[in-house]
Amino acid sequence: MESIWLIPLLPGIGAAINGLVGIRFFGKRLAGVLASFMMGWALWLSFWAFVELLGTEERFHQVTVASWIPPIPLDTVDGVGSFTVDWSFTLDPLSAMMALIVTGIGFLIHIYSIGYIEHEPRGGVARFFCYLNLFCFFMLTLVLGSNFLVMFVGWEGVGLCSYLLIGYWYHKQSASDAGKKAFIVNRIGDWGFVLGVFLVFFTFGTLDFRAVAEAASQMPVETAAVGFGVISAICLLLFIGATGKSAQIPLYVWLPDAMEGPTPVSALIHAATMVTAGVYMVCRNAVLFTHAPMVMEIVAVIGVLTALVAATIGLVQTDIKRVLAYSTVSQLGYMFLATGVGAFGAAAFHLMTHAFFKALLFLGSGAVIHGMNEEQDMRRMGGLRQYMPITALTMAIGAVAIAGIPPLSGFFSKDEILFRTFLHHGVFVPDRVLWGLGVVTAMLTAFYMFRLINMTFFGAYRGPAWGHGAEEPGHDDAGHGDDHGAGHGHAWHGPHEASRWMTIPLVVLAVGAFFAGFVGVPIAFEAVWPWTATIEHFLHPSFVAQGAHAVEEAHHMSLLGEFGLMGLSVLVALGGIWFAYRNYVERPEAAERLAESLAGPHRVLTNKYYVDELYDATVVRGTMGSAGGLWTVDQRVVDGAVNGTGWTTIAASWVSHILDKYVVDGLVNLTAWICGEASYVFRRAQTGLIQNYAFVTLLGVFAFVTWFLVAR
Amino acid sequence: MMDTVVVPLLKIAVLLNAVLVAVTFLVLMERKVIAWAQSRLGPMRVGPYGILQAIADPIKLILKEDITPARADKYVFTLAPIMSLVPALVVFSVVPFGPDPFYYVSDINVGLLFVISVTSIGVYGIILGGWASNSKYPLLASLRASAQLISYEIAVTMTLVSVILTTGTLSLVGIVEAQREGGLWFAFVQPVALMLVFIGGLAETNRAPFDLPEAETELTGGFHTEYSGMRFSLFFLAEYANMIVISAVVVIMFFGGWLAPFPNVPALSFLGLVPAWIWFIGKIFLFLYVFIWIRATLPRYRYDQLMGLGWKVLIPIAIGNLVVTGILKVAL
Amino acid sequence: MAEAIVFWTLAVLILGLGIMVISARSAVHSVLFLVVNFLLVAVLYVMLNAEFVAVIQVLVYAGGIVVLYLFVVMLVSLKKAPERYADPRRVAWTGTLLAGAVLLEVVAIVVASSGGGEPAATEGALGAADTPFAECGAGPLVSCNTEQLGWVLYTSYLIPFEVASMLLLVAMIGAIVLAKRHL
Amino acid sequence: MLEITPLHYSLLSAALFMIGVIGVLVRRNVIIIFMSIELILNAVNINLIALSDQLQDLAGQVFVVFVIAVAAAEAAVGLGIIIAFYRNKETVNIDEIQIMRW
Repeated sequence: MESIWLIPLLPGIGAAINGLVGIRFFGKRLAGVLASFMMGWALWLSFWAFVELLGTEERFHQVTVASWIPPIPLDTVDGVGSFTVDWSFTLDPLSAMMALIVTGIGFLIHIYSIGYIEHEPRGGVARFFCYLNLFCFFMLTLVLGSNFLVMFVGWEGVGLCSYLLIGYWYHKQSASDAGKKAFIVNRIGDWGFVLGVFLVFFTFGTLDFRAVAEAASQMPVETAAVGFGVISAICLLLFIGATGKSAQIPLYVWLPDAMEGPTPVSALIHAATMVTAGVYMVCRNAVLFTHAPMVMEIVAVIGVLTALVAATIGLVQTDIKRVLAYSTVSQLGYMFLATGVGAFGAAAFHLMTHAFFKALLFLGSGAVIHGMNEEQDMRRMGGLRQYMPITALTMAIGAVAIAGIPPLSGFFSKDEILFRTFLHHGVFVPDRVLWGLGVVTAMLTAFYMFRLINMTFFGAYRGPAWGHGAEEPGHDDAGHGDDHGAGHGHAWHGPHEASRWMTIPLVVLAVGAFFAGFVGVPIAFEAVWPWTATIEHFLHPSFVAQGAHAVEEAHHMSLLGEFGLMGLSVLVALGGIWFAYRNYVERPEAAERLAESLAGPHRVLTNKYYVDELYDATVVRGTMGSAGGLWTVDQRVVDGAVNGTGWTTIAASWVSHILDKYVVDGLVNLTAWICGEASYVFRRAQTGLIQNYAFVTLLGVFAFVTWFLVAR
Repeated sequence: MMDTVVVPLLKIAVLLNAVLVAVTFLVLMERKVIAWAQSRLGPMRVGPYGILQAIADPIKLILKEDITPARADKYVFTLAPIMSLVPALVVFSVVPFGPDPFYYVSDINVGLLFVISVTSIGVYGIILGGWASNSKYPLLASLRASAQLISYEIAVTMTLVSVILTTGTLSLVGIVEAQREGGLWFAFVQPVALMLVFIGGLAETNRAPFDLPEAETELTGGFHTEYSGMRFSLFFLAEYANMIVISAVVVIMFFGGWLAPFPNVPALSFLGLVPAWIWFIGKIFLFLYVFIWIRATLPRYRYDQLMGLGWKVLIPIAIGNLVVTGILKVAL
Repeated sequence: MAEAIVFWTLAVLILGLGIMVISARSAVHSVLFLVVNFLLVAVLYVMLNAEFVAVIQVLVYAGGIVVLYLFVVMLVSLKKAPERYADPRRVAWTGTLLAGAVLLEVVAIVVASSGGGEPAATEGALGAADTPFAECGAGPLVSCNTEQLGWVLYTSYLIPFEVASMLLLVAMIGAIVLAKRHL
Repeated sequence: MLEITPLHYSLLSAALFMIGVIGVLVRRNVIIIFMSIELILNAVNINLIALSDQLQDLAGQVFVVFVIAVAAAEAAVGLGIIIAFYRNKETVNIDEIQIMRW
């Protein structure tokens, strides 16, 4: 546990080596293996740290590596506080779990990337792995950091890395635009986060999570009766940060565009890192948020709305990765719904299971795209299960998991969220409304996921034809370095299964997606499964202040009610699956008819509720317009003033010039003229005869001596 | 009155006569020595072994006609030999012939500097004599001679300073006393200085091999070509008196003056039975013999070689010797 | 008494030789008068207990500098009379009168200043002497004046002494550069 | 008259000084002008030595030593200039050396 600071550092070292040396000197395989090795090592360390953590009673360990900011006196609400920040890292159940997810999923993605990226040029590969490692470095810093500022380092770092990775193909206009969009949108969230951090320091005089939590636990809960206090403000600001990072309304727009990056990047962003940062941050500050129930309500509402909106958009998307992207947004909405109703454990649980199946789905989609020669449109796929069986099977497992069919992982986590939402009593929102929206979203989720599976792997092949002949003569494939480049580039031999670099991670993830849910079996199954709600118990210490020995609330209703809810959600999911099967496998034309009959809503959904256009019209245009206005002001008023000054100066200088020329120069010339004329007279004294000069000297002597004589 | 005026005057009279007589015999000695060196007999007619030649020569010179060239500067022409001889004789006023005040006219505390400065005046005789003759060869010779004298004076003075550094006094008596107390002649303490002073002395007296100003073959006799009779003999006297002066200085500075050899060694104390002044005069004549010997042996330098030797060899060595002496003086 | 005789003799000779120096037609004669003048001045120095300076006067002035003058005179005055041309704007005779006037004034000042009081300032009249004469000890090795002067020269006046040596070096180089036809 | 005081030396010095000054003003031969300057320096030296003896202060003699050193330097450089000039103009008449004027 003492070496947890190494966990983020190892990928950082890998990034440094790859970035400084690798881009110039490393081969493709070496760069990938180095990066993967670093991640594997970090995973190993995380695993052992996790095991050690389980062995301790306190379930908390903090390591301070170095002092960052020496104590600076700064004003706080209590007077002068000492602003000091250490490079310290915390291992507690939440961060341990997150570290495991990041390193574990990240390690698999690294492995996968070795296969995925091998057609890039050599330096590009090293650059890619440098970014990947850097991404993990920052994410682990974010996760393990034990105060707001260290977390902020990671927070900004993942933003930077997402920009770098989304714009990895920077020669592509859309990719670089998407990178910039992600960066800028994130910046808005970061603004809120930073303000929140400022307010945290101003309020509590410290930035350490634990200290903040303890201090906050001493303060009253700001219910509606108490009013909107400082903790609520902090939480709201922090949540703005979370919406940016975790793609919630209104800042979710960058995430679908982030699909421009390479697929492993999408997987990394969506499953293991980046987007989970917001959820993690809210969970990390659970004590703060529980003291601000009104903000919790806002979080929950935003979460469920995001889930619903994203799910509806996902219904009609045809790009395989965009469907998954909206699915991610939707699932993140679930997580925020969970945090909003106080079920932080459920949120973290869903985060974990989601990491598995979303990584699986993305990597699977990457394999499909790879096999389809960079084709991303599902309408040009179909029937691929016979060409890529492993991918089809593992993706189907992922889809079942996300749809919430027991006993796969998604069922347990999502059902826990819905169950807790059902029990939740809101401040403003009527009871059950959130739950109802969640259930609807669950059905939509099942529908669009199976729409994806069906359109991709079932039905008839709709993709482009391919020649069965040999490669074109004269084409030299040796430049690719190995013989695996068949599916790529010039000669495409039709859809095919990916290489083992890619399929093995898929299988591992599929196993994970299948079984990950068993750590959080609902208490209702106590009779048949003795280890219920393990993960909630495990994580619980992270969500309460150290000093407050709050007992875990028991969230119970009658067994019948619980099972009823479960059954309802399973039924809803099955309904969605059936609907998808009916429309896209049995009768493919039915979907089109449905779209035609609901043309208006369909168009709205296809255009993503015109949100991008709305933002463009309001925010972007507004910014451009105000910039133009300011520019006009600048040009007319400021420049006018400057030019006016300039003209005034010129005019004044002209007057001055006249004065100078005729008065001053006249005086000077007059002086010179007088000197010149006078010198005609006086130069006669300069005879060139030394003795005359000596005579004058003598004259002076005479004068002095005479004066002396007379004066005495 | 007796001590301050009469006794010094008597001493001066005796000394002047002694020097002049010595010079006449020195001329005879030179002729004889060179003759023997060249396997000749030398003067043999006047007196036994030509010993009265020393009397005959002055008589001849006094009786010869004293010619003044027509366009010559008459006063200067007459003054030049006097200015040449007087400094040479004046130097003897500070030369101590023995340890007691009886043996010297005066002992001034800047004795050595006095010797050097008075010697430096002697150059006027040569330069004015050459100029006043209103003749080409004497003028050239006089310019050469004066350049030579001034140049070598630097080296000699510089060297003597290192000896002064050793003794700590400028008094000639004091220098001899220092050698007696030290028990060692400075010839052994400052051998380099001895060589420099001796070579410089040869040049300052215009003796061979540095006798360019009188080079008969080039300048038909040098700066005194136009002189004859008594005025010529004054130049002659001056030159030989200078030789005696240089010998005396070398003896005083490096060979213990009137001291017997190794005065502190008891086994040699019987040498003290010989009077001090005899030791002194004997040493002087030894060096005069060396002067003549060198003239008989060595050929003449060329003029540029002469100046090169003076400026490029002797002066650097003298400075080096001075520096080394200073360092040793401080170090020991 | 003896001092007075010597002084007056020397004074008359020095002034007379000085006049001869500036009035002699031949430059060579001027030089001759000058050197004799310097020798007499050296005797004056001896009278004033400055033996070392007297010797230096003879050695450097009479034996060195004036020889140099003699050289130059012989080198430059062979071809034509040096003082043939006189510029009409000269003020020589006025200057002579003026010099005489100044001399008279100075004499007046000096005589007037010593008229009523003691003829000689007493010891230390101009403040404490910082480099006083030491008592000369007895014995043959003592050379008071020279030793004291050397001591003062190498302690109190060390830096001026070194500067003077630099000055001489510069002058030597300058003279060589000036006199040599082609370097 | 019979007692010699520094006054007498001062008067002698002043007289010699003025002789030198007159020489500088009257003579046209540069070399003689130089010699007149040497006379002036000697006059000063006499004064210094006399006062040194009077005040029992060696500073006067030290100054004379420096004056002699400076005079030597002056003579060397000055005569060098004269030689160089004579080589070019064939004259040492100071009235013919007057190009440094307007």
